[in-house]
Amino acid sequence: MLLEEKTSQEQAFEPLIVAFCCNWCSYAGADLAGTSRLQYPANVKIIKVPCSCRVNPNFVLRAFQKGADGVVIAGCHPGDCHYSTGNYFTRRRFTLLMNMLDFIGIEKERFTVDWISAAEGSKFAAVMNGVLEKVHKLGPNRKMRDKRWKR
Amino acid sequence: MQRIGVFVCWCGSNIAGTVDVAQVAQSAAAMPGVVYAKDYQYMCSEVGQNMIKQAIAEHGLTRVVVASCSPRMHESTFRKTAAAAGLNPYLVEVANIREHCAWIHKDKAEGTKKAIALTRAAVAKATLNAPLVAGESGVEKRALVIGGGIAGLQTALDIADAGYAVDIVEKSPSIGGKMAQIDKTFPTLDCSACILTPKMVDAATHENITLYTYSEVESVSGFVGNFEVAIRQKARSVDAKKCSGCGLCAEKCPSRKAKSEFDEGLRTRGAIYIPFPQAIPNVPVIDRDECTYFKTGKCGLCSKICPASAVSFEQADEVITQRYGAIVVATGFDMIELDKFGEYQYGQHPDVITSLEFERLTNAAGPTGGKFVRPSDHKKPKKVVFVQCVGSRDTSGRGKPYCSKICCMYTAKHAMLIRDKYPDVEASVFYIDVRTPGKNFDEFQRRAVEEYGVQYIKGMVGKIFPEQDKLMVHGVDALSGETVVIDADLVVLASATKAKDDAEALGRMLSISTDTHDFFTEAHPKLRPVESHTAGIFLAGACQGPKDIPETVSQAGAAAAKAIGLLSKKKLVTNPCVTTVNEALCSGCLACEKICPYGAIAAKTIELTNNGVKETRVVAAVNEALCQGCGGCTVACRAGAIDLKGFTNRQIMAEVDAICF
Amino acid sequence: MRSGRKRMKYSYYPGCTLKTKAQQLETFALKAAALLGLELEEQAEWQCCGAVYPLAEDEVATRLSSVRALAAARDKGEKLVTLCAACHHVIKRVNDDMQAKEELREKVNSYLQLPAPYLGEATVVHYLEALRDDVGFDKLAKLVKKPLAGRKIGAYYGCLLLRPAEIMQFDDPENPTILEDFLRALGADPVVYPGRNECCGGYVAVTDKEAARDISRAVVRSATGCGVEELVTACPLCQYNLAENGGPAVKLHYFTELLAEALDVR
Amino acid sequence: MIRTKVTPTTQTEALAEVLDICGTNAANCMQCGKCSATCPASSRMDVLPHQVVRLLQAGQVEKVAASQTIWSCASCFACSARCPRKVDPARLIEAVRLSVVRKAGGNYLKADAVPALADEAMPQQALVSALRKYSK
Repeated sequence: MLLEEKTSQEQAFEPLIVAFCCNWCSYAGADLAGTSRLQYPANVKIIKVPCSCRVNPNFVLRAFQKGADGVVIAGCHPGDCHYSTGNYFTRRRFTLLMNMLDFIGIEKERFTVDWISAAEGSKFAAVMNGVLEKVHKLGPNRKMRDKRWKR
Repeated sequence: MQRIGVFVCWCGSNIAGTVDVAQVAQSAAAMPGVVYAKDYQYMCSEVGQNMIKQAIAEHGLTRVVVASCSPRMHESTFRKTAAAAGLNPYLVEVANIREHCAWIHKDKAEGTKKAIALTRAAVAKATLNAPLVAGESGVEKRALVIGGGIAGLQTALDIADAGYAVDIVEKSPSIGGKMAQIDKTFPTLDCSACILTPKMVDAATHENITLYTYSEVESVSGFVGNFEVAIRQKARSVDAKKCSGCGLCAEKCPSRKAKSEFDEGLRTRGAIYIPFPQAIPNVPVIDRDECTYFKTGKCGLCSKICPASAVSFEQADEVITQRYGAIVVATGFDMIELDKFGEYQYGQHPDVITSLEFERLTNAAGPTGGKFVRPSDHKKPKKVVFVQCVGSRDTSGRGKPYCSKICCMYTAKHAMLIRDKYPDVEASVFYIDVRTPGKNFDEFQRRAVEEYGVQYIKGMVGKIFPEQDKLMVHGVDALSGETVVIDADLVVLASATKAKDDAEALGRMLSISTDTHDFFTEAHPKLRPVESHTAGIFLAGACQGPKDIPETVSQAGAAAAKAIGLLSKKKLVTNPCVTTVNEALCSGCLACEKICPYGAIAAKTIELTNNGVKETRVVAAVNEALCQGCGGCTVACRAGAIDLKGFTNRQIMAEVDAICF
Repeated sequence: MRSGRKRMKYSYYPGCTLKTKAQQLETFALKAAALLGLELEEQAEWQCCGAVYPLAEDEVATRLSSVRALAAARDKGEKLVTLCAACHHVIKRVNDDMQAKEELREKVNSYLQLPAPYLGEATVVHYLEALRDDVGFDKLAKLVKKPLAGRKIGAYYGCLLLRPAEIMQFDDPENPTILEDFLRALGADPVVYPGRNECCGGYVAVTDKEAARDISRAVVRSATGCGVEELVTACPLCQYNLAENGGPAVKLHYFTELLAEALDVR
Repeated sequence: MIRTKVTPTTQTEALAEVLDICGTNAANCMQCGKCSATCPASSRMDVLPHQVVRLLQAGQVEKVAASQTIWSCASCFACSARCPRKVDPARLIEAVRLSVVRKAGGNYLKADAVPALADEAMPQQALVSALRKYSK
């Protein structure tokens, strides 16, 4: 690829971030970010789940397969889970997934698990901006996207 | 193939301002399964809702997608709309294109693109939605009120008057709370005790009310309509059934070192004590940290002299478990510590006091018997300086960034009362802004200035320099631009209010959220001010944010009304988004059982016929009444046999696919 | 030195005034240090700290001498110890800048071209902090030979050691206790008075003597009002203002003078 | 004329310069006046610290630059330490002072005036400080 072409492609790189947000804290935090008119890039698209522990690692892998450049799971702060202990499961499960992603060559930085409460609209925006920044540095996710990837 | 209708809301200009709604509708029309797409100004309005109903009928829609505000806002609205048109309400999906899109992006092209993606995800999910039927659960006809101050008392009385049983759990030995400590109330100056004590008596004697004083909530489980609460009743070391409340023990107790909580430490109390004369119950309590008998095994005087032999050193804590349909949190507030404000000499000089101490100091039943004297030398002060906003509206980290709301009024009250009783005493008030919104509030504060001659000075006090028997108060009059010094005899600091120190822990126990200052968060700041985010748990009074008595009482009434509304229901509709087990796939490993926080999953033996042979097998079974729908078990299932209704694996995968389209 | 006692080594930054007008502050500090097991090695070729911390964000040059001193301490792997309150204030705040302000850090380092760039690694302590935290006031009290009993001594903190508290991390800025604890260790019964953390007038004394007089007299009045007869200071400029402009009502000492007196090394 | 009507604005170059120098701003101030109340040098100030902040909020840097206040501040940081709103009046005043002395002929204290002002006991710490604060 010509360097020129490459740079122009990089400039045009519009990462796609899929964010799984728990209904009680992080989805509400995202709502609060909206109500407070905090800006974060449109690349982030949110899927509502009842609890972060509903997120099956398969969903994350599916997103990467389908060409997502970054995936975020956001839940209530440890100790504040609406379902008492759901986010503890999330924490353990995704520590493992993180290792696995690393093992199969997906940069760990593409995948974030964070705790965002319903009162933390600004944290929501900050986390999303942070993820975007990291993914921008890494460039497009080329390793895992499969033939179903269309863009 | 589904017949899906997509309805794109403008939300006035809220969405239409940054999202090309017409284009969203147009794109939606081309999505698989969509047979109808329309945009409209206000989908949630009656016209909008009728539009949806009509489309369902006319186009034979089998699924409805509304692209609008957050589902937390109007999902239930649109579900009702669909139900009214004969569609199962759970066949409705909401794409959040306001909070998650229009409000956070400025670029219209980008916003439109994202709105289309979110709509596509909702359409994909809706395609796989299944009709769900909500179950039912009963309602325990009993309410728990946590906190026995004016907020809790009012709530409990209102609920009890409606005919429901109420338990009040109060941490301290007596009900009454902060209001019992206050001398007079603004803006009418009626005596606090005169209006509070009758309510305390009413609560104590009400046939539907049970008091648990000196008690704390220890654990909470269950859900709306069916909470199970363990209450720890701490050992009073006095048998309440035997005690006649004569007070002899408290009078004779030789230990006199403990500071009276009720009198804000301005006088001491015995190790066995009744917090204040009007306390309810009028039963003493032994402070075991102070009691000589508990510390050394000697003394025991109270036990010897008690005419009713009510003192019981052996008494132990008791844990009571009770079921409740509704819980009202009314735990109140505290004042901040002033140790970070050394420049005001609080704690360094006895004549610098807080406003709450001033209430006790001027109270006829207070430590000075109502005689207006200063703590250091018991002389009557000639000049009193009040400082407002000590720690309120303070972003420096020493105080609280919010306005404490009550200080402007009580300071005006204090200054006015002094000038009224002792016209020879000068009263000055340093303030940043006077904030007196409220019925007859501003008039009240102006009366302090105009009729009672209180000197109001706009400006803060920089530092107080004790000099001989005076407190030299160095301040500023920001309006005239003069620096000011007053040789005061007594300085009263209006310290900021704060949430109770244990509010966050209680919130965690109840699964209700607290804000950054540990005040409990209401479900909606405007439209659901007395509900918490957790169904069946309501908020009353200053535990939700600083407030005065009138506001607390009205909020208490509102919380009571909400609780009564809940208790009056025969049945509650449960969340149908619960997990379900595909028995054909289930291997009976019961990994799901172990992670369920609600104990909703149990083993079940089923009989089946395998090639004509009857055999039994163990599978997991979900108790739908207990399942709260977190979905944690679905991930634990190795066979993929357990799935969450409303958020099935296929539905979420479809959303992922649609977003990554 | 008696054997068995742990010796603590410090990189010592004296500052200009200690070599001229405030020699007592240094002399007695060094004498006492020798007895207390504090080894203060004076930095080679130290330069004036600039006396005032540059509040302007865009000033780089005025911070350089402090950074040189800090880097020297870092290179030796020792804590940098100061005696003069002004030097302490300037160096401690510049160190904080070097930790917290990336742009400034880059500018300073590209200007100084040190063998290893300075990134705020050094720890700056005042002599009093070394006494409190490294020696311990309990231990100091045991070494006192001539307790200062019966004297009405007040501690004067001034501004520079205390403020801004979040950076200086010296003591509670409104209710400090370190000097009083120090005096108590020396056997004195310190008098607490409200003016002890108020300004002496500082450099205003140069251009407006009247003003400096008003300001330092307020401090002295506050002290004498509470019965103080002697004041201890930790800053040559405070000492000057209180002595020259504050009036003759109190006797003034550097805190190290009383330290040496109590340890009987004066 | 004793006074003229002013138009409050934050869009002045002079204000931008001052805010640039100090890297802080005055918007947090709610005019409680605690800085003025606590300032030990206020007796010499024609414009009190809280008024300095207010004038800067309104973009009127010239009034502050022409005041005695900027020369009377002793940088004792009492104002900044006690401010409930994290405003830093000492820094704002320093910035205005610098905006004056950094200009040609802006020195308040000239080096050749020092011998006459110094006395026998005055430590050089005082002189260095004064020169740093009052001249460039």
